[in-house]
Formats: sequence, structure tokens, C-alpha cells
Amino acid sequence: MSLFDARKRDGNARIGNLKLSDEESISTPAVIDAESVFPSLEERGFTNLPPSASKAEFGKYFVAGEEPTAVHPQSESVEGSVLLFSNWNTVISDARRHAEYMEKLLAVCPPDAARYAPACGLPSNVASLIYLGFDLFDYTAVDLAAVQKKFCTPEGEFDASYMEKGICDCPGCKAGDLKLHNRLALEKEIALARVWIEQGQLREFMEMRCRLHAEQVSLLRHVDRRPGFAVNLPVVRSSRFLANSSESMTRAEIAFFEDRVINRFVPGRTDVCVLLPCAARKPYSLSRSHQLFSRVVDSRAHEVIVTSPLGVVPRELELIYPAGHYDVPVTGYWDKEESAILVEYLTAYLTKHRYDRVICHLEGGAKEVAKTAAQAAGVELEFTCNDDKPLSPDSLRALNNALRESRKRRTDPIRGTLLWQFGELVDTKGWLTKGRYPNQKIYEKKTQIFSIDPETGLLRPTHEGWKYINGYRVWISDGFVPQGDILAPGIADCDPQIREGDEVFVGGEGYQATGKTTMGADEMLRANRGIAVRVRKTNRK
Amino acid sequence: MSLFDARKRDGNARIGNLKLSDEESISTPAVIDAESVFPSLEERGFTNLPPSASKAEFGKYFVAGEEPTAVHPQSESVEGSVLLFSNWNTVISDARRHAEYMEKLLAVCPPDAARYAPACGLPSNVASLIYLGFDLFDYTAVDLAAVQKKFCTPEGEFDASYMEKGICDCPGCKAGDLKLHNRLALEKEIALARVWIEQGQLREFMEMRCRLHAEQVSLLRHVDRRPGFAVNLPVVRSSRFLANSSESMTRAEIAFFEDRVINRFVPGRTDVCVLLPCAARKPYSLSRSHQLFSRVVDSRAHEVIVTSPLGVVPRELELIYPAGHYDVPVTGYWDKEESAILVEYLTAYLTKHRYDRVICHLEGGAKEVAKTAAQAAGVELEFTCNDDKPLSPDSLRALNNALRESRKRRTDPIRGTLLWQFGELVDTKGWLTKGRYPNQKIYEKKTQIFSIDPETGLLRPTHEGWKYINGYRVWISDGFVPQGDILAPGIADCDPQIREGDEVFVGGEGYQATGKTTMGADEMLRANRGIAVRVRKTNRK
Amino acid sequence: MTDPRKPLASWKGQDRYFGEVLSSLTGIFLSGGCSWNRCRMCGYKNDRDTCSKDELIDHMKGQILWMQENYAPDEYQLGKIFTSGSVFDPNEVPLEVLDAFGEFFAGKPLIAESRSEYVTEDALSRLLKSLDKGQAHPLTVAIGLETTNDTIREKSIDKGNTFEDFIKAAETAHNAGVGVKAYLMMKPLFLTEKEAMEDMEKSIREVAPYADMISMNLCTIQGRTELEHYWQKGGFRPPYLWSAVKVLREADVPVACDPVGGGFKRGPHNCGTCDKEIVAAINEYSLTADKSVLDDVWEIPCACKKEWEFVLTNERSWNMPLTQ
Amino acid sequence: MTDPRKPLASWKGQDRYFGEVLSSLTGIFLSGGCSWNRCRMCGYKNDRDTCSKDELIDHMKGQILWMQENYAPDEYQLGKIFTSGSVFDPNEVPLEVLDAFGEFFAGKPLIAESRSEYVTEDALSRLLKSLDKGQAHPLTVAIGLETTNDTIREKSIDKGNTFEDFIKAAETAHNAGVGVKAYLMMKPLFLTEKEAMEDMEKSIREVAPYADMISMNLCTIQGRTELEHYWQKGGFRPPYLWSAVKVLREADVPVACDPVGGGFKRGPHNCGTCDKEIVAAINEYSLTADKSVLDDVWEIPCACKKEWEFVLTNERSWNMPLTQ
Repeated sequence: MSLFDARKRDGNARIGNLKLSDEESISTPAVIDAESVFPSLEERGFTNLPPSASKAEFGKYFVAGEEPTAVHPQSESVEGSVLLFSNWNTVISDARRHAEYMEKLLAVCPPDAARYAPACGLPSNVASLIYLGFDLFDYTAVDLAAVQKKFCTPEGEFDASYMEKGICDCPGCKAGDLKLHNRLALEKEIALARVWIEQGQLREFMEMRCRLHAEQVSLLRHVDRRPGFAVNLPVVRSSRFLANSSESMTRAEIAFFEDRVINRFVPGRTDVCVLLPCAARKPYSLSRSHQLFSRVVDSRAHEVIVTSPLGVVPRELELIYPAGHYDVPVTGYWDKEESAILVEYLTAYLTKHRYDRVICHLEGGAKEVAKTAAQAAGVELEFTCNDDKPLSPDSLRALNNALRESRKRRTDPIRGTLLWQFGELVDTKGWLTKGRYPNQKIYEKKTQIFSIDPETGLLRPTHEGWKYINGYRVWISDGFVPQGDILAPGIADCDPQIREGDEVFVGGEGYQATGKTTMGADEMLRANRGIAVRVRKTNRK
Repeated sequence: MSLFDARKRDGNARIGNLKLSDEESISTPAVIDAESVFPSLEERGFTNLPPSASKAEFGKYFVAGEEPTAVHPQSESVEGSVLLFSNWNTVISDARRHAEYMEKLLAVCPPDAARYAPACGLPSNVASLIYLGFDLFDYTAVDLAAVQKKFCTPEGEFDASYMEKGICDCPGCKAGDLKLHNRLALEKEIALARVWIEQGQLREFMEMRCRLHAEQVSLLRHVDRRPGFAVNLPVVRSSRFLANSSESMTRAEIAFFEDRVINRFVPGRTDVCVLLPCAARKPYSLSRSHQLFSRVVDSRAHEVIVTSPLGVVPRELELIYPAGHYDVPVTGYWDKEESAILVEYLTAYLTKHRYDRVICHLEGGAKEVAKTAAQAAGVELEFTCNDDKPLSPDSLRALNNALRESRKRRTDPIRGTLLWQFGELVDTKGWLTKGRYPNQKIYEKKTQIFSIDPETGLLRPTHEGWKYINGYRVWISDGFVPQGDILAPGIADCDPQIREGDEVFVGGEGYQATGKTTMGADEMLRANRGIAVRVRKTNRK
Repeated sequence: MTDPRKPLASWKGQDRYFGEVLSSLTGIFLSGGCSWNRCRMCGYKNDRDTCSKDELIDHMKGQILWMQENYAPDEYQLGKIFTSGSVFDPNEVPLEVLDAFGEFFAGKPLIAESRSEYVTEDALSRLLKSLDKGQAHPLTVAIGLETTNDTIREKSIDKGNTFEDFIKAAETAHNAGVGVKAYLMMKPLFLTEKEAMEDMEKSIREVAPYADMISMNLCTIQGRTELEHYWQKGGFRPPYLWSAVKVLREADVPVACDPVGGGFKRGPHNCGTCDKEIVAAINEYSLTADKSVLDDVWEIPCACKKEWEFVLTNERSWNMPLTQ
Repeated sequence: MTDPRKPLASWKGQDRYFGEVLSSLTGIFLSGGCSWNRCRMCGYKNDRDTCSKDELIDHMKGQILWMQENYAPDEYQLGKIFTSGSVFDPNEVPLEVLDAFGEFFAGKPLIAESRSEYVTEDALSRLLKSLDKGQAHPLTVAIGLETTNDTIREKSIDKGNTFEDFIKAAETAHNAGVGVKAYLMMKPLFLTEKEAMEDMEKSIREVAPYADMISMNLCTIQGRTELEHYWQKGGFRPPYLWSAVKVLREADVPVACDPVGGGFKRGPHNCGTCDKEIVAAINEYSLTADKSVLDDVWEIPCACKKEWEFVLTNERSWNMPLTQ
């Protein structure tokens, strides 16, 4: 019996460890020689059932086998450590079906099982397969390509003569061995995808890699429309968010961030809000323009940044992924689809959070978005940037004048972040923030209660800090005494809203710890292997 | 003195030949060791003038030198065979300036001069530089990266430790030689870009490669907004047009095609037009759905296809690039920016070409586009597809009914193509089309006058066919007797609207020929080297 | 709407019959429809005349009349009748019609298709009565056995009968002095290229003792079938012509094969380059039983043979089809 | 608006003066403004008191008064005055003010900055009159020569005078018993790192015979200058600290250097890791002229030294700057 556990996740993609025996392990994603690794596969003759087979045929003819366990789009419960996505090679050219099947199967497959896509992997598609959640591949497709005299590269399959064009210098090319080249090209592409998982940027890589293959672009778009694929996304990341294509707009990370801005976050004041443009530098407040804005606003309004592709970023949340991490090609043009998405976010924000006054200190596309959203939300805007130059003396003067009668009140990022991160409205009066932004610690009197993770923008509660938070608990099974990190099988229960990367409080019989999750609630409860929480501090009672 | 000539073009990118001496030639794009190839470079000490220098500083301090000739954004006339884009390494991070400078310089640089971008080329950006029009690079940037312990790949520059991650197996990686790896990576990327030029799809490659670098995405967008970059585009191509990103919508090829659909093309009938959806198969009429449509319409209306990303394709022009060549990821969703662009084309079409009746046999995004465009054009639509299924019996019946009183009249692709290709309205009555679509020949009585190039959709006139066409002439200098193809220096004059790939008639003293251009009018007149017209048939008088 | 008094199709050709090459007349007749009507690859499911028995008799006799009016008796030596079901199923083909068939082809040898369960002594003697004028091998019943493997036949075809049923029917036929032609099907659904090929090799070996003639059908994709549904979704590839050639070459008995749709994507095909030549060779071999024509095409140096070999070696139930 | 009766800046420090380390008081005074005012890297273009001559006298005397009120005479041994222009230009610094400077620093050695054309016998003797109380080296005039290469000075700085002008001014000074301090600038605009470094080496050699003290400025980017414009567009990189260390180590005469902005992106910098240590060493060397501190930092095994060597070898007029 082999065992699989994921060591690092990036959405549905994983770097994992497949333990085949006491002696042999494979680090995934990887290419395997399936029949030598799983000899029982040789006994699966005459078991074919195409993925499009009906429920009735499935009931009659489906053979799951032992290891790897075959899965079928009709599968409703799946067990096993290695899952064989039978005949997946016939699915991958149909993006709509591929996304539909995969969404369904990700929900029923055990999280601690490796997913094997037979005869699918090519250098040109394996990144998208890994992105979708596959861990294991084989050489069948590249070997077939070699037999068909096709030269495989990440950009596609070309005539074998392309071997002579100097685009590759692998040992296969040196030896004129097409099969070897194709195999090496597949292995290299898997290694490259792995690098992007490590960086937490497989999405960015996928947004690039898909471009020469319509069905991969289509897949990306279908995946973005199916909520099941977003279940395993981390709550935040520390990596940059590269918004370099129109599909960046539909990343689930953005909807997730904005959902909390709209539905969890509550502004600390509702008298006056000023809508500000974004800055290339992140967090915004370190940029020259925002230092100017903040000097002029001088705590007399709630600062809210309107930006693409995020939509709305209240000043308090500017450090949180992806607000503090995104990078976008600037041309000064906001396209209509982009604008429509942003209008939706801003409309929802202004509808949910009613301010007495909303000052619009924006220009260009952002100003248009604000106008449309304000109208939709039934809000009247006051304009302070009438020369389309938010930094001009005139504009800054107008902004200053607009706030003349407004009272000063400091924006509290801790309060805002507690709302966004934990959905917890806490009275922070008397709390003290020390340290140089964004490396800060929060104290209540002399007791440290939080620190800020400057890489993600989240708050890290101390044991004392957890007193202010109700949810985000992980409960250890009775009689289980964790040594170091918390393993999934030791978890009895947890808050279902927990995501990978969340700060959690771990409790159990005579045990308390603070830590950060490495998997989401669903996986914690279903997985039998793997670290679930990296413990920061333990409090043994 | 070295000599350069372009052998194959893809927009501003070229595969060229740089002849350094009688013995030595370099095939571009390529990496050169500039100072060994051009020893005079060593005498350029103390000549620095940054690209942002003003006209006045330029006048005072600019030194062009001999070979390579330095160019500067302030340059107004440039001569030489190799052009040194001095200090271009300081420009490339600023996409707006880069596009602005380059547009200006492409217009003043001799077309038969190699363009050298010093200290710029990295595996991650060289494709975009080639796309922009550069031919020569050096190892400076990759060698510097090696010194800085950076591992260069087409995806970006990473820590040197990435050499151990299995993503490359070049001789440099095998030997642990970072500098060698970086150099080989640059060479391979140049070789790969060259392959895409050969395929006529460098744009497609660029749309992919740019995705991990905001400034390259930005560059692509800026380039698309500057008309100067479109001057050298071919009239048509035989390659596929992959519309896999939102930037595909803004390709100059589309605007060019539509401009002629709107301003050159004239429908053969204006009583009734039917707007039809596109098909994945190209040309449309070979698809099952279009065979059905055409059977129902039965020559009783002018068939016009509404499609993304092209906009409007009259049936007569369905074979012409990119109408017969595009491939697009299908999700059923037309985004708002996309729709707005298509609405513009369709509005212009319906405004220019007034039909008595316009029947809309469309669904989904195309239907919405048609509605908006019709309203803008002041045209009333009749709807025949009310179940959003253009192929349903109900819809086809409605279409048939709508055309009940309409008279039959065959659509004439030859007439339409003559308009689109040559801007020539010709009476084609009595002409005969023979052969299996699209491999057809056109006869007037027994004389062949045209053949169709099934790869591009253009008409190839015979000597007799040219009698129907006024423009598209190339005039040979007196006393010049071409042997085989027509070289640029032998050309005295030509129709300024000629583009690469155009069918032309070559005339001169005692010489007549038909052929296809390999460069545009501007280059024909300015270049001193290179083949300008590939002659098909000569008629010596 | 098709004219129920005209056969669905008819043509003249040549057929090998008990070792002799005869000119033949084939008729496909619209009948009451196959009583089973479930085979996954069968495209004739909708070809059924749903009317009263009397009307059916009238219609079918009309079709026979049409044949008589369009083909002169001296134009052909052998008759072949198909109803996309069973000629001997009295519900599908009323006995009056069976008689009329016998009368039409009286004095000539006739091949009639039927599912095994309808091959009864009564039915055979009824037809022979009008047909048999003392000619050699007056009647041969053609039975779609498809494969001798009952498991495959059930899953891949859903045929609803067994090899044992076939053997019984063959005995019944032979006892009545009626010949037996077995139809086998190469590569129905759910089989790898190799499984399909090996199944065919085994089926030929196993059916040979019971059949006077063997015909191998190469699976093609007909419209509006289950097979087409799977094929459209990438779940099926028709057999390679290489597989057919290999089976025919290595069979110990002569096997007829008409590669319908050969070289098209819905029919048995290789790469498109070598297909035409191979289809022609298979057709010639079917008539002549001369293996040298197969040996010749076997040696065609087409690049796709390597692909086919790769598919044979690497295609599995869980990664198939590897090619399209 | 700055207070015109308060110096722009002032501080106490230590300076090497004719081989001796003295405590010093430095004052930067708002004057009528530099008469040339064109140098490409100069950030003081807007520091000019545009008022009547009488007001200017009043303002500047006010600044001197402020200094007197804020620093006791026994707190420092050496005076240094700068006006971001020329102390000896009577339009910029009226003679009454010059007298006041002399009176303020009377009895102490004083360094006063001026462009070479204003270093005249008259101006020097006027200041000496009030200043010279018999102290050693009562006055040293600091002249911004920048480089001994006239071509570079013209293109890269637009300084408007020549090395010959400097030599003449130095002669004038020496004849008046006044010391000469030459300011050189490492890496003005338009020079590669190597060109800049070699220019500095040559300038030190060439100026040494005419100057009692040499000070090397490392080019920094000041706000609202032409230099800043080029720098913002990627056209300029301040010198590496490695270059400064190399020049100082290899110079045959002691050269002072205050690496203003050292380690910041707008000032001379290496990679950010080794900068602090090197800046400290340069400062120490400037005071002590002890090369061993430079030798120590020269051996710091920082990775950026390879980058600097690469830049020296590969940077050209047409591909610069290679780094930022």
C-alpha cells in the first residue's frame, strides 16, 4: 500500500510525497512508469469505460480496482491513496467537460490521495494539468508523439525537424533521440511547474502557459467560473500577484478578498469617505503619492482605494494579500470588462457601507468606475480631482477644502484586519502598536496580543490575543498529545471556515497552541496524513 | 562595410542576413560579440547620451559613428547597415517610452539595416525585442546576470540555486556553469522566436511570452495603439491566427481586415442581409452548421457572419486572412470590451452598407452585439433565432420564412475579393469558376484570369486578369532587366498601398510580370537590398 | 420519408461463396425492425416499418417487386438479403414475405441474415421450400456472432445472445442442409486495439469449426448510435487497417472483409496516406483469398505503422483510445 | 519659506586641514545665488535670495549673527563657509558680508568656497583683512574644479570654466598666502564607471601640484536637477563605493572624501550589504589619511564586487549604465 501526503499546496496543485514502500518515495508532481509502480494495473484488461459513460453503464461496468483506484466522472465516493483518472486523455481536449468532471471529482476524492492522469502529460499541457490538481503522469503521450515524429516543447508539438532549429540543447537533441528529448521536455516542464508551486504563483505561470492553446485558455476560464476549484485556495499568500492578463481579473483570490471587504469589514467611521487612486508601490502608504494624500486627508476621512484588478481596498486592509502584492501593467486604459467587474465590487461596497459623504479623488478609468458604482448604489459623489491629476496642487487643495469641517479620527488597521481576517468586531481602544510599519506588534497595556505578518498582512494572535477571537479553532482528538506540529489525523474538529494560511488556535485536553494552517478545514477533517497546523507557540496546561 | 537584408518578415520582426565580409555572414536574429564584429565601437568612449536627452543636447553631443551607426530617439535621418540603439537597456523597462521611441525610429531607419539593442537581451525579454524589430543582441545582460548569480530562463531571472531544480539540462547546467547556461538560454530563446517568425506567428508567441512581465504586457498594449507599428504588416498570412488573449482583439490585422470590409467591400445586393454566427471550422462554409444555413438561405440573402474577434465577415470574404484562419477559445461568454469592439465594427458596416432588411439569426453575445450595433446604425433587425439555437428546426424554419419573398441571387466571392484585395469593383458577369472550393480558378470564356490562393484567400491574377485591376503596380527602373525575382534596388516606383504578400503586376521597359511581394511599398522604395517581388510569370515583350 | 415499397438499398457486386466467386445482388430491405434493437453500434434502430402486419406484408412485397423490376435474373448468380434484423423473425419479416423472397431468388443460392434465435428448422424449411430448386448450397444463413467471447459480446455490443446460441443455430442450419456464414466484428466499444485484434484472432479460430464462411466487419461509426456518442467524446477509435490486415494474414481460414468506410475517420483507418491501398488489398483478398496481396500491403513503409505498433503495446483500458 | 536670517544648514565636525585634524564649524549660507547656476548636478539652483542688495546684506549678516548666537568660539578650531556658489562673488556675497565673515572667524583658519573666476587678489585680501590675526593658514579657498579634463567638465557638468582657470586662481591664492583646496567630482553625467574612475585618478594626479588639499565628491542625485531627470529615466547610476575606495587607495596624495548619501540609491552605493562599512572606512580615511582602513574594506568578500568589476570591464558609452 502506498501513501500520499501533500507537502505544499497552491490551490488544487500540490507538491507531495508518494511513499511507495519503506524504501521508495516519489516527490510529486512526477512522471511514473505506472505499470511497474503499480503492477496490479496489468489486471485491468477489458475494463474500459469512457468518461462519458452514463450512470447506468457506470453501475454495471465500472471497475475501481485496488491500487491505483480508478475514478470516473460518475464516481460518488472514492477511496485510496493513488487515484487513476481513467481515460483522462480523452477528456483534456474538451475544456468544458474537463472542468465539470474535475470540479465534481475534486470534491469526492480524498485529499491525501495522489491523482494520476494517464497518457495525458505533454510539455505543452502538463502545467495546466498540475494547476487543475494532477500529481502523477506517465511518458505515454510524449512517447506516442515521438513515434509520430513530433517534437514536444512547452509551446506545442512540432515537426521532428524542429530538433535542428537550435531551440533545445538537451541530451536527447544532442543525440538526435526524439523520444529522449520528449521525455526530458516533459520532466523539465513538470520541474518548472513545481517551482511555480513553491513560489505560490502557479496561477501566474498557467496564465502564461495557456496562451498558445485555445482549450487551455478555455479551461482557465471555465475553472474560474466553477466555485469548487476555489475551495482549496489559501486565505492569503506572501507571493506577488501578477495581474498580467484579462483572466487575472477573474481569479478567485480577488472575489474572496472583496467578499470580505464587503461582508466582513466594517468601516470605523461613516461620516466621510475619500476614494483614492492606487499606487504601483505596495503597500500603497509607502508610496510618495499616498504619503501626500494621507498628509492632506490628515485622518479627516476614511481612505478607500479604488484599483484594478482588486476593486476596493480600505486603507486598513492595504497590507493584506492580494492588496499588498499585486502588480499590473499600466497603460492608463481600463477596459470595459475590467471596469464592469470593478463597478460591481464598488457598488456592493458603497451599498453595504453607507457613508454620509463620499469624496471622489480619482481620475480616468477609476473615476468612471466610481461614477457608475455611485449611481448604482444611490450615492452622490463629491469630486475633488477636476484636472485628472490627483497630485496636482489644485486637486490636493480641493481635497483639503472638502475635508475642512471633518473631524480627525485615526484609521485603525488592527480593527479592520480583525474584521477581515476573523470576522470579529473588537473594541481596540487603548491598544498600542509598536514597531516600524509594517513590522508591528500590538499590545494591550504591557501584554503583546498580536503581531502583523508583513508578508501577508494577517494578524498573528498570541495566546492572549485569542481571547478576542471566537472562531478559527482547531480541536485535537482526546488522548492525542501533539509533539510539534499538528497532524491531520489528530484533529477531531475545526471551524469549517478555516483555510490554508489561516491563523488558528489549537485546543485539546491539556493542550493549547497558536499556529498557522497548511491546509483548509475540509482537508484537515478528511485527510489521514500530513501536517495540518504549523505550531508557533504551545501552552501546556 | 557590412550589408543587411531581410529574408523573411513578420511585422517588424525579420529573419535577415548580415553580411560582414565576403567570408562571413550572420543569420539574424542573433547574438553578436559587438566589439569584435565592429572594432570601431572601441572608439566611442565618452560619447554617452541617454535616450531621454533633449533635442538641444542631441544637437550638441550626439555621435553617430560609422559602423554601427548609433541612433537616438531624437534622430531624424539615419543611414547605415547596422544601427546601434544606444543605451536601449535603459529604455526597455519603460513600456510607454519604449513604444514611443521605437515607433519614431522604425519610420526613420533604413529598412535594410540591422537593428542592434545593446545589453538588452535576456531569455525573458528577447522575444518581445525581436517582435518590436530588433535583429542583433549581445551577451552583456546575461553575463551580468551570471555575475549577479541570477539564473536566466524565458520566464524570468531566478536565484542561481534554481539551476538545481531540474528545469534545465543544458551543457551549462550539467557543468554547473551559470554563465554558459545564461548564454545558451538566450540563444535558444532567439532560435525559438525565429521559429515563430518562420511560422508567421511571432505575435501569438509574444502574447504568450509577455505574461510574466508587466512591462511586456504593457508594451504589447502600447504597440497596438501606435499605428506606426502596423505599417509593415503583411496584407494576409497563411498561418493560423490564434486569438487566445484579450490582446488578440487589438491586433492590427483585425482592424486592417475590417477596414477593408467596411470601406472597400461593397455587398452585391442590398435588399436583404442575414447575420449568421461563426463556426469553429474555417472556412465557415465547410462546417456542418454553415452548410445548413446556406441550404436554408438558398441564395436569398447576403450572408454576413458576426464573430469574435473579427467583427464582420461577409460570406464572400470568409477565406481571406484572418477570417479563414482564426481560432478562439470558446466559453460562450463575450466580454464587455470584446463586445464593444465588435459593436464598433458592425455599426460601421451597417452604417456604410445600407440593406433594406437585416435579419438577425444570432444568439448570445453575437445577438447582443448585433442589437447594439443596429441601434447605433439606425437599422431595424428582424429576429429569426428566438430559442438561442440557430440550428434548431424552429430557428431554421423562421429563417426560411423570413426569406420567403426574397429573390435568389448567387453570392460572388470573386467580385467581393476583388473589392477587398484591390479596391476594384468589377463586373464579373459571364466569369466561370472551376475547381473544388477553395482550390479554384476563374475563367473568362476560355482564358484563365485568376486563381484563388486557398492558404490566404487572395486572388492571383494572370496577365489577363490584371486588365481588370488598376493599382498594385510595381515599376522597374529603365534599363534594368530582371532575372527571376525583382530586387528592391531595381524598383523605380510602386503603388504606395502595396503591402507584403500583395499580388502585384510588375512593369518595365519590355518587361511584364505577375508576382507576390515580400515587402511593402515603403521598403521597396527605400531598401537597397533584398527581394521585393517573387515573380510568378514573366511576359517578355 | 422513405418509400416503404422500395428497398433501403441494393447493389450488384461479387462475392466469394463456398470457394467460388459469384456475381451477387444485395438488397437491404425495410422490415418490421429488429426485435432486439439494442446493439451499441447498430445504426438501423430507426429503420423499422411501424405499421400493421398486413401493411408490412404489402410494403415488403412491394420492395421485392421493385427488385424484380430493376434487376434481371441473369445479371447475378447469388442473392443476399438483409433486413437490419432477422430475415427469419416472423414478426419482423412475415412468412408471406419469406415465401416471396424464396420465390424471387428461386434456383439461386441465397444468403439471408438473422439473429441466431430465429434460425429454426421451421423457418429454414419454409424458405427452402420456395427457394430450393436443386441448386448447390441453396441457402446460407448469415449470423452476427460478432465475437466468440460472451463477456465482450455482452458489454461491448449488448447483443443479447451467446456463442452457444450460435453453435445451436449453426447445427440447426447444417441439419437442414443450410450453410452458415458467421459475421464477426473487429473492435466494438470498450476494447483496446490489441484486445480487439486478439479477440478477433481467437473468434476466427473458435468459430471456424461451425461456419462455412466467416466475414469480418471492421467497426464503423454510424449516425445516432451509442457508439457515435462515445466516439464524439473521444472514447472510441475505429480499428486500424493494419489490425485488419494482420488478422486476415494470420488466419488459418479464408475470412471475407469489406472495410466499409475504410480510410475515413468514422471507419477503419490508418493515417490517411496508406489507407486507400490497404482497403483495395483487403477487398481483393476477400474475393480471391490470395494472401499475397495482403503480404504486399503489409510491407508498405508508412510511418503510421509505428504508431499502430505503439498503440498495440501501450493502449490500456484506462488510457484509450491513444489515437483518433 | 525659509527664514533668510538663518543659515540653510550648519553643523560641527572634524576636518583634516594642512595635515592636522581640527574640530570644525560648517555653515551653508543663503546668498544672492550662484552667478553661473548651470551645473547639471547642482541642486542649489533654487537656493537664492532674490532681493535688493541692502536686504541681502541684512539677511546674510543675520545668518552670521545666528551662527554667533548658536556656536561658542571655543567649540571649533576651523571655519568652513559655503554659499552654494562663490563666497568671493561680490554680487552673490556683498563685500560687507565678506567682512562680517572675516570678523566672525577672525583668528581661526577658514575655508571658503568659490568658483575660480572670483578668486582675485582683491577679494582674498579683503577677507584676509578682517580674518587674519596671524593664525597659520588663515584662509583656504575651496574651488570646484570637478575634473582636470576640460572636455568632460564641459559636457558632463557644464561648469563654464577650465583647468587653466583653476591653475590661475590657485596661483593668485598662493601668491596671497591663501591655501587652495580642490573639489573633484567622481562620476558626473555621461561617463561609464571606468571612465569616471580613470578621470578621477588622472585629475588627482594633475591637480596635486596646484592644490594644498584635495576633496573628492561622489556624485549624488539632488532633487530637481538635470541629473535627477536622467537618473529617473535610467540614464545614470551614482558611482560604486568600490570605485571610490580604489581611487583613494591608489592616490599618491591624501584625498578627503565625504560620501554624502552613501549606500542610498541616490548616492554612491554598492549592493546595500557592504555599503555601511565602506562609507565608515572612507570617512575615517578622510580624517586620518590612514590607508590601512581602506585596505581592510577592499577585502570585504561582498558578491557585488564581481558586479562592479563586470561593470568596469563591460560598460560602454552606448550601453550604460549597466546597473542601477
